[in-house]
Amino acid sequence: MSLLVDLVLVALILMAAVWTVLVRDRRDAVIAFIVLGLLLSLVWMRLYAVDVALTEAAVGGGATGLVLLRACARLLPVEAEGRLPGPGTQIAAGLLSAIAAAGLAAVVLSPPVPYPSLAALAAENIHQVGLGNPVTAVLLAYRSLDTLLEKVVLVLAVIGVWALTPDAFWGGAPGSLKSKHASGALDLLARVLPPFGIVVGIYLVWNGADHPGGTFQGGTVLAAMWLLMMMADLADPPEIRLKRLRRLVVFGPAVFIAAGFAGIFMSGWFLSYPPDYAKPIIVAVEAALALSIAVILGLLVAGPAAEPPKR
Amino acid sequence: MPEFLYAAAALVLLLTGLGLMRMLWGPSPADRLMAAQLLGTGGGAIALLIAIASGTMAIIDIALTLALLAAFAAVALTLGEPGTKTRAGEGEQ
Amino acid sequence: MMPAQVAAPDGVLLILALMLPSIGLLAIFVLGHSRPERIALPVLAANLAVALIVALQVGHSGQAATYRLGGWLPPLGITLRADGLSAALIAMAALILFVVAIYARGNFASKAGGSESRQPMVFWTLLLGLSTALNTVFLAQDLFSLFVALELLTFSAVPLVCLEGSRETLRAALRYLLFALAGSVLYLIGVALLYGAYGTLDIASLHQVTRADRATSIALGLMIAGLMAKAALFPLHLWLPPAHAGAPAPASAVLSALVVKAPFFLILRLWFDVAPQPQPVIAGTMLAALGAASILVCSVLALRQARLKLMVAYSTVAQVGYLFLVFPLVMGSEAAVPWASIGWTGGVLQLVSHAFAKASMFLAAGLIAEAMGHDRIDDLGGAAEAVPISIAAFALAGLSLMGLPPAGGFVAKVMLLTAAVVSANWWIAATILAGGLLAAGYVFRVIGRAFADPAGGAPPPKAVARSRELAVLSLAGVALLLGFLPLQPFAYLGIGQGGMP
Amino acid sequence: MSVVLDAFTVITVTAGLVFFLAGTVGLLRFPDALTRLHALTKADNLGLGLIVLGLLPQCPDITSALKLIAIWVLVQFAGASASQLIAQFVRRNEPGP
Amino acid sequence: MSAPTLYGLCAAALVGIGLFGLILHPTPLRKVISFNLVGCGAFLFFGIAARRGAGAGFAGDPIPQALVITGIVVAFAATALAVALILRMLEAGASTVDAKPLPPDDLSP
Repeated sequence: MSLLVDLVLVALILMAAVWTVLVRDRRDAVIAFIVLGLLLSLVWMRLYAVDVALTEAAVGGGATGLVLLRACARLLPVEAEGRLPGPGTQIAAGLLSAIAAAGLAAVVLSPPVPYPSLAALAAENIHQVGLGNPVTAVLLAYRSLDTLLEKVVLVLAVIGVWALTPDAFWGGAPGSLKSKHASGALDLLARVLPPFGIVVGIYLVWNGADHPGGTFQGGTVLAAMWLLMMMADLADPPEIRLKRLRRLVVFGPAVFIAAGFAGIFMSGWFLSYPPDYAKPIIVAVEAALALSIAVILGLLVAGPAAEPPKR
Repeated sequence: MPEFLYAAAALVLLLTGLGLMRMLWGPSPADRLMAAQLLGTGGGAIALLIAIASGTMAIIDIALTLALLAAFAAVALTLGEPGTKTRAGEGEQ
Repeated sequence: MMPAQVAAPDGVLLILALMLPSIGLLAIFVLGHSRPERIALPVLAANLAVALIVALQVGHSGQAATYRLGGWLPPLGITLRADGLSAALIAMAALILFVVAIYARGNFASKAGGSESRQPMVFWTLLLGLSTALNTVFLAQDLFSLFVALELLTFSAVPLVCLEGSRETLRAALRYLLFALAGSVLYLIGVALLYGAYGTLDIASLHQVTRADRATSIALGLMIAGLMAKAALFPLHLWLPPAHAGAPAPASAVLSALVVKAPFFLILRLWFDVAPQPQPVIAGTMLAALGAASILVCSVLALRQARLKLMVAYSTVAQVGYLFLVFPLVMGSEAAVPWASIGWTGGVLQLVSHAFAKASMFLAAGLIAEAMGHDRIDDLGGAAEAVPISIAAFALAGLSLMGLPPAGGFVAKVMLLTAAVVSANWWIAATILAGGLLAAGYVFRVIGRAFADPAGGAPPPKAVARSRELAVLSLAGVALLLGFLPLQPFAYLGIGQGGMP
Repeated sequence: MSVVLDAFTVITVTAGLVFFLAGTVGLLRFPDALTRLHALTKADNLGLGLIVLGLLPQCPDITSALKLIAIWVLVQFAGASASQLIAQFVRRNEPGP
Repeated sequence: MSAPTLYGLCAAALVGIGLFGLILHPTPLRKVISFNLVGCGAFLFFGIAARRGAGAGFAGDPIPQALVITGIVVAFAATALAVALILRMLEAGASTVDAKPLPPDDLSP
């Protein structure tokens, strides 16, 4: 019976994906992609990857969708939809993609037996980091270097987006996100939802140590609330020269790196945690990271500065 | 009981899917705006049904996130609306 | 799993190689300082010191230096490892980045007391970002960490391309980003399939267990295809010339010298350390054929460019093509292990000598353009008088590209040529020779114009700082010095290869 | 006791499903965007409400039950605001019905 | 057919559909969306590896799950950067953003 859910889900996903690629209108493609993101979060749930499902719901349904929709709103009057290539290219592209998909499908259909897994190894060691959620243990302990470098990627992405600021506007604020049409409903939503959202965000971060959830999921929800307030004109996008803002961006990565070096002195290795204090250290690092992620995601959506700094 | 809840989840999914198709094909942009809305409620219901059916309470948090962000997506969608002209090309202020 | 061993001091240096530039870029970002080069230069100097010490220690001990992050053993944890090749490459990258930084003070030094301005802040942070990225690419032993490293590279490199902000550079940057992202995602699919097949992403562990089956071939095929797009191998090279030519000179130098080498290095790792041996001959031949096409097509295109920087950029695609000749040459050699063959050594030497030569060439092109006010090759008359040292550096670096003695490129190309002849790959030998001739054509065209009389009515050339010219010359000098290496496989590059300690 | 609770769950969830069905039929059949919106919000929210109500007795702990109720409240509120926004959008973009 | 296999086939299809869009569409925004589709497929491959590797009391192997979370973050950052570039390019006055090859003289030094 539960396989029925899977079959329906796969059918819907394929429909949304085909729609995303084939629909003529750009904005319809984005909407179909958002729908796909929400459906995928249900897939992750069916795969019992709840942490990923939360991330996909927050990012796919929230952040990515907003970025793409903003782009559509600004592109529509300017850019033509572009002309598709001729039938020869289309057929060649179709063939190439079909071959790739067929090859991948063949791999899926012949899994190795027994299926390799690090689950046992992850379970054996989890007591050393004092966490209940194995995914958090991977992100913050076993493979913490990836997580740390990914935070550097995020800071570089902020710099990369800011790099697109016209010289005259450097230091100023990103363009307003506010909706062109004032609306009481939006205003109400942006006043009532954020308190809920902040509680949920903090809950997800806090809960992430032992249950599904974690920094990124919580941080994204927090970012969504900030963006909602910006869209309802209850908060202005901050000027990019602000020291306070930049400290918030760097805070999480800096705490993480500091914890890493502290590990060398406390237990011998960079990014190792002394077993007795592992959990509090990890939770502290996660909290700092969630704050930075919320700010970074908000800034990435807001984009480069669009007005000169105020004196 | 789990079997019943799974079946209910599949049915909600199917109905949501039908609704989605309607939205995507629907004649007006507003129909597409409703798609995210629909997935917020439908997706939330499916997540809750599966959470209880499979006994994985953590899945409730997914429903919570979906519910929270469904409204967000609706706002984002109205934000994504072209301010200067409609799809048909007539001017609008 | 308690930490199984005490951290060796050389291991900690590997951490510093990753963290120093990261800390530097965070510091510049958070301080909003008006003079970011004051943070970046010392950090890059320290980074150079770290890289050199690592390289010396590896040579001294004759063993690879390793570090297990958090004390976790693979396959659960991530290992950093500097074998002979990695150590040589991080030293190369650190040296080039440092010299480029000295040169770039002329482009991106900000005025004292002013507020932060865009170009210096972005340039210096991203230069440090590149340093982190390259060190991670060369040191990480985990296929997913390498994916993150590739993304670090992309996110640092793309905004450098459009630093100037003109429409054309923005377009070039966007195209670069799209190619890079497509490459990344193909690589990522391969990583997923390998994990599904073997349950580990650690290169040393994979080396032991990979089988020649369908999943492995498809995974490696996708990863290599993605990396080819990032390394601008023909016919996926279209993004490179406008991107590298549009960036400011110091950025172009780093992009051409170092950034395109990272994906090639990963292909090398996948080919020799991950893929089940022996490799199918057809795959190696295909890579080499694409490399040969890169050499011939892009050398001809370089000859036809009107702009100096575009010419140098096309030359990059051609010179990267040489690297891909390695695969059939190693298969055809009789050496017991790849790194004992002259084909492999020649390829690595080509990588290093091209890095120095091309960095020098792009920086020289930048100075020439600054002095003359343009970079139209046909109107370069008088450049030899205006910026003699830069023209000399350009010529010396050109020797390396042509493969003439005594340049490093000469030794590299002779080794590749010998390997081609020994393994009876005559078409490869012919391509190497033809590529050399074409390179001579485009380099001499520039030198010839530079010594011509200045065109009447041209504005007088501007002066450029002597220190910057010397920086350019020093890089060309290193490329030249590499030419005095003996024509044989080096034991140093073999340290720690093939899963040995 | 448990049989009674199970029966309650089956009945309420089934009623919820009927509302979802009604909503979907409305979406498919109603002639214009505003009426479709009406079908969507009313039916779905009632449907979700009934499903939440039906699932409450099955919750193993009080926290989950509270979360379920919170989700329902959230969807009520967010759905109402969102449909306001969509209705305003419809009014701006389409000549009145 | 087991659920992971079904979703694995779905992932393969997503990659195929996304690649098709990546090659087909001339405009960069559509290419970015297609890139995200391929990315979703790639993540799903990790997902089935996780589910098939369930064991030791976990419903899934946690390592691939963590990798996906990192991957989603990076893909989002890439999307944001690409979109910012596209918008900036329009502001800089490009009438079209089709990825046509540049004429050689289009670049100033």
